[in-house]
Amino acid sequence: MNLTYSAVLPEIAVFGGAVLVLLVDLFRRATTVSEARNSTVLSYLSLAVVAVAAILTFSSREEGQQVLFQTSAIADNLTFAIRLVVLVTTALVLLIGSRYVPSFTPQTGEYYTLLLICAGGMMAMAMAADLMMLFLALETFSLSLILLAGMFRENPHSTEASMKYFLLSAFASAFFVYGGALVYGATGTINFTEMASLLTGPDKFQNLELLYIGVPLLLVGFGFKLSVVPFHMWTPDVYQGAPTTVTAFMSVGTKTAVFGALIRLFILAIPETWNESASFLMMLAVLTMTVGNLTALSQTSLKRMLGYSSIAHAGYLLAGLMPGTAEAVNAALFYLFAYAFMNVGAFIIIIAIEQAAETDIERSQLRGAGKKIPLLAGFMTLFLFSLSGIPPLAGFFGKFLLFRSIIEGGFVWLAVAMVLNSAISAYYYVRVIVTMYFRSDATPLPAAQGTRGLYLGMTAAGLMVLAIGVFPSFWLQLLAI
Amino acid sequence: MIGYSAAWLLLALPLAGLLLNTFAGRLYSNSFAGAVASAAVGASFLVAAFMAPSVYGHLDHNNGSVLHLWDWINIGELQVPLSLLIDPLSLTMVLVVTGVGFLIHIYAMGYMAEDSRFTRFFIYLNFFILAMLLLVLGDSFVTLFIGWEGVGLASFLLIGFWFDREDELYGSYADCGKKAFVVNRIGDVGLILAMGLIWTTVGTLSFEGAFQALETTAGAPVVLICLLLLLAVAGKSAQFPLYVWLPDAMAGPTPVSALIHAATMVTAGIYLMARTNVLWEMAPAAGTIAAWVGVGTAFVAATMAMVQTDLKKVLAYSTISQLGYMVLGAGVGAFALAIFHLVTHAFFKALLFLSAGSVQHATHELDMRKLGGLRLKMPHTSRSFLIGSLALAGVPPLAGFFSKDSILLYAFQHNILLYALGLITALTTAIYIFRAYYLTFMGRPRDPEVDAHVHESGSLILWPLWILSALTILGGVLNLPFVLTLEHALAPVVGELHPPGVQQEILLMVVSAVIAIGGARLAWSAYQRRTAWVDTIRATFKPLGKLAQQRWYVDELYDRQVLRGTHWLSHWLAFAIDQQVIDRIVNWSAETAMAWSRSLRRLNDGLVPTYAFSVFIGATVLMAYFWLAT
Amino acid sequence: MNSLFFIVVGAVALAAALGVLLSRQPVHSALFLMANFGSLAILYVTLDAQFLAAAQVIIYAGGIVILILFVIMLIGHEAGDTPDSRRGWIKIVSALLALLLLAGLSSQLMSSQMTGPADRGLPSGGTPTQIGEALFTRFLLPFEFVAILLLVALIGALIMGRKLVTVEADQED
Amino acid sequence: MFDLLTIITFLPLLGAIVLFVVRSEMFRKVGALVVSLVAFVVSLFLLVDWHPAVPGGFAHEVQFNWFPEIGLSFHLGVDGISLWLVLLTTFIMPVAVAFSNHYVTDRIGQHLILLLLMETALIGVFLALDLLLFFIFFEFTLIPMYFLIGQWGSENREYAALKFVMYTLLGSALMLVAVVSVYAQVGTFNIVEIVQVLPATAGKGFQTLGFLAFVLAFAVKIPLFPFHTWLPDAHVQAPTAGSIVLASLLLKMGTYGIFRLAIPFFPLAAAELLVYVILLALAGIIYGGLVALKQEDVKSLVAYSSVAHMGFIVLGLFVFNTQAVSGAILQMVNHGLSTGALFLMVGFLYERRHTRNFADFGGLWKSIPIYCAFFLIIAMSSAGLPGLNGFIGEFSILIGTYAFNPWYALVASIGVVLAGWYLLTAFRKLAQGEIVHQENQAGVLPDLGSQDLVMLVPLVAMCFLIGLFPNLLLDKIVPAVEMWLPLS
Amino acid sequence: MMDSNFYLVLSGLIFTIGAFGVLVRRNALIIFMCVEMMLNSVNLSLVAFSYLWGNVDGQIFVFIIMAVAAAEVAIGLAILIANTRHNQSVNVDEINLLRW
Repeated sequence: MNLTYSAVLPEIAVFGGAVLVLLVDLFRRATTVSEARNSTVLSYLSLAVVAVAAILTFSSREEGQQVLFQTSAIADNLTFAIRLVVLVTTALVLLIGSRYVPSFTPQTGEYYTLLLICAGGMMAMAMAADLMMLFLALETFSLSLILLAGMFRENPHSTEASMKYFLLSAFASAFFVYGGALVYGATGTINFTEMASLLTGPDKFQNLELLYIGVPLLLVGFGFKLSVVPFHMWTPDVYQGAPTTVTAFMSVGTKTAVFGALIRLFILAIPETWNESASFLMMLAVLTMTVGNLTALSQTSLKRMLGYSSIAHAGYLLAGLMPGTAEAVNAALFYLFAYAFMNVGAFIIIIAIEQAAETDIERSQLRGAGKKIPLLAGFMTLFLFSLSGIPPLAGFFGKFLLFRSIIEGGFVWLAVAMVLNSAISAYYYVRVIVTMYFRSDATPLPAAQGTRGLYLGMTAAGLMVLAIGVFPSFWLQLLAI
Repeated sequence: MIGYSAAWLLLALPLAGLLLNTFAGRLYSNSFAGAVASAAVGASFLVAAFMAPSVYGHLDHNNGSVLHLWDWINIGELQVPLSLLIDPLSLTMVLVVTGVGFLIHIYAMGYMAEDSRFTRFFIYLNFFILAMLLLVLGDSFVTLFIGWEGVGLASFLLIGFWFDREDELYGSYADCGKKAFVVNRIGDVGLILAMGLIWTTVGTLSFEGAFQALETTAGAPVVLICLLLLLAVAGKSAQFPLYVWLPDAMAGPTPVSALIHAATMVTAGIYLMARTNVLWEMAPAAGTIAAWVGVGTAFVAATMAMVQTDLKKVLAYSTISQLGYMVLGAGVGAFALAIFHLVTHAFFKALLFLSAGSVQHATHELDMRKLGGLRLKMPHTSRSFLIGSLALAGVPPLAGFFSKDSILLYAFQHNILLYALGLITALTTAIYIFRAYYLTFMGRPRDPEVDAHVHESGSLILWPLWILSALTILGGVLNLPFVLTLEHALAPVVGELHPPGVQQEILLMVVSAVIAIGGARLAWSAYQRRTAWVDTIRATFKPLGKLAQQRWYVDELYDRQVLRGTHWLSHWLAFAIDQQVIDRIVNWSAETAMAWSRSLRRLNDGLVPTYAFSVFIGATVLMAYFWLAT
Repeated sequence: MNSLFFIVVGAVALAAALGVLLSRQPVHSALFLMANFGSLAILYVTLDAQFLAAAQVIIYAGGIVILILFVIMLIGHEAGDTPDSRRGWIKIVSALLALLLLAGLSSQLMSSQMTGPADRGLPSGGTPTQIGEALFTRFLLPFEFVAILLLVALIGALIMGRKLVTVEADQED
Repeated sequence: MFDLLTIITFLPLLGAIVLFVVRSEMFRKVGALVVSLVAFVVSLFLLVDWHPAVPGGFAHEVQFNWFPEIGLSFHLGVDGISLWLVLLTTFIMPVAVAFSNHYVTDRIGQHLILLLLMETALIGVFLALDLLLFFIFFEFTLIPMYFLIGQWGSENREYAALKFVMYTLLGSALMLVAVVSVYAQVGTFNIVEIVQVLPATAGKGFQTLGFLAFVLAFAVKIPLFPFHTWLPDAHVQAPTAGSIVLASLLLKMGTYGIFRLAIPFFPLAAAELLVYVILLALAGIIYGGLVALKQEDVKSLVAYSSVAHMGFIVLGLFVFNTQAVSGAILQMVNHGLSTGALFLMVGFLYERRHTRNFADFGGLWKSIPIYCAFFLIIAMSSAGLPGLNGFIGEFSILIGTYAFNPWYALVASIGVVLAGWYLLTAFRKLAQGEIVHQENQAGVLPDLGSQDLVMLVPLVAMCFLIGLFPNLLLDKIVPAVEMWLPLS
Repeated sequence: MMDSNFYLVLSGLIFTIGAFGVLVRRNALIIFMCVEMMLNSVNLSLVAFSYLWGNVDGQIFVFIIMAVAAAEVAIGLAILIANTRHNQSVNVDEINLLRW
């Protein structure tokens, strides 16, 4: 029997690393050390783990596509891309957390462990080649996220976010797994490739009825994780309640992982169902971006605003995937990659300004940032412009690629909806900049508590936002499936 | 003997003076600046004078000589070189402009001596001369248009020269300038459109080219062209209905009124008509309209001049009315005579204005109700004014007589009604100008403290008066009946005239002479002797007088309808439409988005059941879709 | 006999489910839940899933429900829900939607004619051997993965359960 | 790589980066000025070696791939039309920089950096031969202008800045759709190729929609009536340098885009819809003129005059004959100079008196004659007085329009009258009349100093130069126009 | 042998009841139980399918789901407890600090 480990090595590395971190933390606890120091050490350790995983990821890419473990895992360029984005995000979040984490939990070890496991689960989403693995990966990272969201236990917001997230995601995954069951019932297999052959192959089977109640239920699960309207409502609450590093991590990681799985299952394995559902998902996509953007307009809390904006971005991505072509997929991957930097970047500034014992800041708290903390403000501006898709930053090319695939897919009105939305979205992004630069009055800005790691992460993200804009071609080729 | 190739000097000299005074003006004394300016103009007069023989000399080679300066605008078929046309017509104009201009420069040096912005005044004057010369020398409509607008700007600057002054007669002087400029621009629209039409029809804008082409192209819209030109003429030469700016233009210093608003600029329209005589001959209909406009203006203006109390205003309206004669002349095809009258008018009207100026200089008062009896203290001035008046009234053998009379002669040929109206106007003219003369110079002083410090003006002011008086008296020589020097000189440009029978001409001469003298006599008994029987005449003409008092309601019409209408409209657009409608719509759309946003965020009430509910809805709808779709 | 058996057990399962839904006391719901699980376990047996039946009884009935009961004792013991007038309409709408969902499901389920190797059932049944073999060969990776998941559960319980020590955020980096 | 065009484009950006790094105030001031001047000098080299392959063709061209996957290439080119707009940009920028150097004190460094960024973006727009590249530069101009208005603007700046950005973004949103659709149709972003291929291949419906999308985007930028309401706000609030750049350069992107893209891409639709566009343009001419008459704020008067003048340009562009179009192109430059100069004048006044209301002035001709003289000259050039630059453009537009349709010409020439009217009204209110406020007394209110004249005189000189020798520009513009006109 | 479609319908019924329960009940614990019930109904259909198709995949899936369910319970209950530290009730209608 075929047990090629090489292709799942990155995941293995991450999970192993997680356990390692846990143990290290354990031993360090024996000799009492300060939380801050401990956190710093562990964060560097986890960074090392991520680095190893990244190396393995690249090396596994060399070996090209392979199916292993009796077809329950698959490693190809898609897997690579998703892993890369997730790892990048993890690295950024690790960098910025070293000082921030101990400010909300004494259990830094557990935090880093869970973060790594979560990353592993996300990576596994793209690696999964059958429904079972998919479900497992999904649950792994969701449960870890739920826990991470609740780790700021003194803060009622945090626990509340965690609980809401838990109940709803359990609810949603019930639908998901039911869908999986029905698909299995329809095809008699849980393996994507076999499904594909069954759907297209010579002996086409007839149980479309079952398939077509299974697929929508699966989509409910995906939709929930991607916070597609109307499954989106949890998003702002959880984003606002969770510790900001966690929010940053989940805002990008979840999208990446779940979109990876979505692409794997619906676009690569069983595109028939995708085209079948396109005309409906399109409406959802438009609804999603519109609701997200419109609601974000009137938000005063930054994290909540970014939550709604991330809903909108999910809408763009979904819209971009409509054509179901390879270009569309590449566009989505490129976008996710860009999104990782600009979105996490935006959260970094929030972290820097956020005070202890709060999980959120109001826009008004940024008043005069342009004068008092020009560096942070400058980077924030960069990220926000990129998010609103001002050329020639990363965000612009991301949107543009999605956009082109949409139009070449022939969904012009969808494209129209998308551009109008991104124009509207500029309003709330730009308004933050207004607050930072054009409002010098009122409350004194809290001293930014930046660490070396934080500035490093911020600079890296900023440079990448520029680099992706200047050399888009390179990154697209790197990520293309 | 200078060839036409030196024509550029004509422009260069005033320009030099202008630049010198602008940039070096503050380095030397006022009087020197004045000298520079006058010298510049005088020099270009000399140049013109020297050119005269060669230009008037060989009249056979008819379509003058063109001096090409440089290519100006070349866009595809639109080729507009910047070049000068020197022919008898333009040279005549040049001589008048520079000649009279020079005299007035001299005069102004005395008149403006105390003014704080002395140098600036002469800069403007030079600028005006420059523009005016460009106007008359330009060989294409566009080149002419440069001068056309240039003189407009000059008149704006000079009318508003005392931009800080304000009185009940003129209101704010600056506004008078603005009014002049804007009204002129309305006329310019005609010229622009005419150019558009000409270019579209024949593809060239140079006079020669355009005329030849238009003559050859069948069914060319000549009438329309002429009417558009007539609009321009009405604007510049203060014809009905655009004459309203000229009376206000008197706000400017008197030399300005003399030079620009009597002698030269306002006659640009006449020049334009003469220049485009080819077109008018092709479009007699337009000519007739012009003639009627002219004579109508002449009459209306004359009646208004009748009732003015301000000396300069009398002269202003008289100028309008005289311009009306010229337009009449041009309208009936007697272009040469129009020009002739233009020249003589330049002489005697300048004379009149300068005399008035001399009065103002001495008394600082032009209200005839306060003046009177100046004859004794200002003999020279009053004498020259008298000469001017006689000329204006058309008393033989002064210049005015010949020119006006010959125009009437051709009007008679053309249409007896035109002639009649012209004659009445002539009578009126004689009356109002002598009214002015008597009230100002005869009788006894009405206002002691005005009378107190009256004194004769200085030589700088008087010399020009004398020279102009001479010209006024002798001006007729230019075109004596049956000699017709000027006519022949201009013939190659504006074409030969066909004089009527001799006896008819004699007859009409006598008539108008009688009319003129009669008018003067009437005025004498009306304003000097105040005999009773005049009152009966007054009574009969009371309604007309009232009408004239109200300026025939034209200004009122403008103020109430046009001006107020425009202001109301622009106010309405600016505040009602722009801010309340258009901008409101823009902001409204933003507010709507916000409103949506606020109501949408209410949906996220933070309750798990609600969220689960929406998830459930989604699931059901998805299922339903697939269920129905497949 | 089979169908009768199915109907009886199925009815019990349904009843239990309704019990969970309707009973006001959480404790009762928990007990109904246990009943529901049990009845399902029985149905597994009829579908050649002996091992799962056992697992069901052990994990769910034995583990999960007991855990839930503990927690109820700990926190959730106040009687049921506060009757909620605000979203009364939601109840009705959700009922309707639920019916729609059900209709959709069942109609599709009934209409789908199964073309597996026909109702043979598993040749050798879902015995522990069978399951075990499958688990350790074809489904090794998922099986390994479960371990991770359980680790997460462990840590989670640890984090969330443990008493709070106040954070001392010392400023060194 | 180191082509003349690339250098011209990126020199200011480079400068901006250097200035960003170096923190010294003094260095930044000098540096910015030097950079902008050098950029101007370098751009003059375009004039020096000007050998288009074909008359009216592109004299310089440079192209290398940027993002081949989406067909985006860094493709610049200059012909007789873009040449003058680029020169205008590099000519105006030093003035703006100099003004800020002299009068702006608050965070001058950032201010200058933004100006330089602006310059790069603008030059990019005028040089871009790649549709997407054009769009990128076009959008990028928003950022610097947004900060210029928002940070150095007057009391209501926040509102103005947001309005400006949102209005423009929404306007250009649909244009992006059109851009990509065009790419989907033709398979290239190369403007020249598109122009050759698209009109033939694209259907009527496609052309109409595409045309509308493009024109909407540009109409907002120009701004064409009734999309103009952001302009007065932006101008009134913007700092002087911002106003100058906005009026003399930013607005030109719209008209340039219409000429270079909208019309040649979709000739059918353009021919179909030009009536409506022209009607809007005419409406703008009259409307702008009338509304300008009633403004109490000098800046907003100039802003509305811009609406009217840009209406003229649009009118010229849509009258498809050489005269009108060339006139329009020339008029872009003229408007850039005159209106730029006007805003400069207003700036001088504002920096001296910190008010822009006509009510606070009057009689200035007594106290600051030099200022008033310049103001009058510039006003006249903007009112289209023959002998100054404004006339050439207006005249040829009017002539061309007349050939196209006399009635349009008639309406437009009413605009000429209005122009004279409101500009003289402005002059009347500022310079003439009695001095009513003590602050305006001679001695109290300083007249233009030498460093002011240094900024002002070049502009005025150019006004005269173009007015007297327009062929200097026209002999490059006309061939290019004749090259592009048949396309439309 | 019973027509296995009825197993599926039964699971569908239970699933729907569970879902309905989640929507209408306010006690977090009961909501949680309903979710568990939904999962179980899924298990039932999986077992039925695996019976139909005669392969063991379905049963393995069920096994996995059980494991997941166990994990969920552990975590979920822990979170519920942790949450009561801030507000004593488990009534989800009273837990909405985060909203709008």
